[in-house]
Amino acid sequence: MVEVNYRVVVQEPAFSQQDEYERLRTSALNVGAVVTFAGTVRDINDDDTVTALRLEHYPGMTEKEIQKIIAEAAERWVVIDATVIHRVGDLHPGDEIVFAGVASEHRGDAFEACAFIMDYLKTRATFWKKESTTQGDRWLTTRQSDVDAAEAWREPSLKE
Amino acid sequence: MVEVNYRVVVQEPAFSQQDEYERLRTSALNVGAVVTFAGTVRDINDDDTVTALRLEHYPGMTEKEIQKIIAEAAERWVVIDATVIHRVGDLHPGDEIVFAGVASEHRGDAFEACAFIMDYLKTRATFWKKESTTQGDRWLTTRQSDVDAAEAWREPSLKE
Amino acid sequence: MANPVTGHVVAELVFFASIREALDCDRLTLDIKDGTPLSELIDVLAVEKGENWREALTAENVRVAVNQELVKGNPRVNPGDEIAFFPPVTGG
Amino acid sequence: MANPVTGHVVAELVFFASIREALDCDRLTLDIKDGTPLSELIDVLAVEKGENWREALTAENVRVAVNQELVKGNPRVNPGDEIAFFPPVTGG
Repeated sequence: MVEVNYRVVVQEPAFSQQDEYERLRTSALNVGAVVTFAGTVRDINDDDTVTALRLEHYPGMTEKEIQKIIAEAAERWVVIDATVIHRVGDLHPGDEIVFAGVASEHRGDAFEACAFIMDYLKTRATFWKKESTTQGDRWLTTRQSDVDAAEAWREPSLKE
Repeated sequence: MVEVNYRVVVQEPAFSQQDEYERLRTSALNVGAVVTFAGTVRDINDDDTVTALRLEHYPGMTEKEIQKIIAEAAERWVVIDATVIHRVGDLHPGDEIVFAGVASEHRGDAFEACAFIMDYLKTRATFWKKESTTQGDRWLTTRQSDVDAAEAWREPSLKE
Repeated sequence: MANPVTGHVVAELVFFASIREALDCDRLTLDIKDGTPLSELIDVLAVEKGENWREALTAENVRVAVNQELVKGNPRVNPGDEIAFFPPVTGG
Repeated sequence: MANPVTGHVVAELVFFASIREALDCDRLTLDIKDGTPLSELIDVLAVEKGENWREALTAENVRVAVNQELVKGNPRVNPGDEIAFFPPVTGG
């Protein structure tokens, strides 16, 4: 196993982009690149107007799965430090749901590791979303595009 | 040409990650993903200890080239808004050099467009770095890995 | 985990999202023997709780985790195990 | 751009990074005729400034931009043009 610093948090409150970015940037002197991803609640999904979103998760298993994903990223790319923060509870359009960030020596590793972490998080981390729309409430189902995105990392990438 | 909002700045002062992120996140209601990249001055380059970096650019042409890169990204991916801030003048190890950020509806577009913008910026935007190291001063030369990274975007990507 | 009444070590079952809602249950404990096949555990639940439990827990796409690790097929489970049932994940 | 002495419209030449340092010059103006080939402009500089200018401006990897657009080969340039010489870029 490659040693990697990480920070994994599941929480109700919003996160601070600045604080998370600063932690990654100053994680080590050899950090040359920090890539961050933030996902927000969109106001439209499958053509319906979303009014609210409730997120639940499997406490304990979620954190372990995300740690595994980060460890796998660190096996494949140079990862100096990585952060994942995922919110749970009641959220609304415009709210931030998830933060993922990777500090690396070079940008290629930071971009790929961060995208990989998000793609795997989507298909492996034990979160579930229930959406309130003007058409009623519904549990979201897996998107084939998310399954495909995670699957694509198994193939040798053109960029490796 | 696809319409795209953008913010391109070349400046001496540091940028605020939080401000730039917030501008992208709140750019439109359909923003679902914000990817940011920040590059920092590393303390080691080609095995020598870097003590300072001086960055110069071609005022006018630089901004135009970056705008062209953003426009090209917006032709290839859904880009709601994009920001590039590049610092010039005297910088030191740990300092931030460059910020790039993309707001999109979905994460795939945001990741790819942001990585593309950085790869093209590296090989097309008119900046030049002079490094002070414990071995003396030197103008940096183009890295083959940067040329290759930009070149790779010409190939059909597995992820498209 | 011990049953508070009998003092036996029991299995703990947890249910999430649409499965939790369908069963109107987020957590229960069950007395099982060492090495009970998962299918037998579900048989017990179907008898005790109703056939709708079998339907909900054996539907296509139901994920099962034992002690917070995903499992496939019909693994044997033991007293003390935490056994989770949930639909495909939709976070991020 | 007009020559402040003659009043003629002139070409403006700009030099960056290692080329600027090698020539010890960041900017100069030059009287040229309409449609002057770039190579002829460099001949003039070599005569006026020295052969080291030809070497610096025709070295491998020197990039040339006319009015802030990269050009290749031996384009014709005109009075009023901004002509830039620089090494491969190294930003980011």
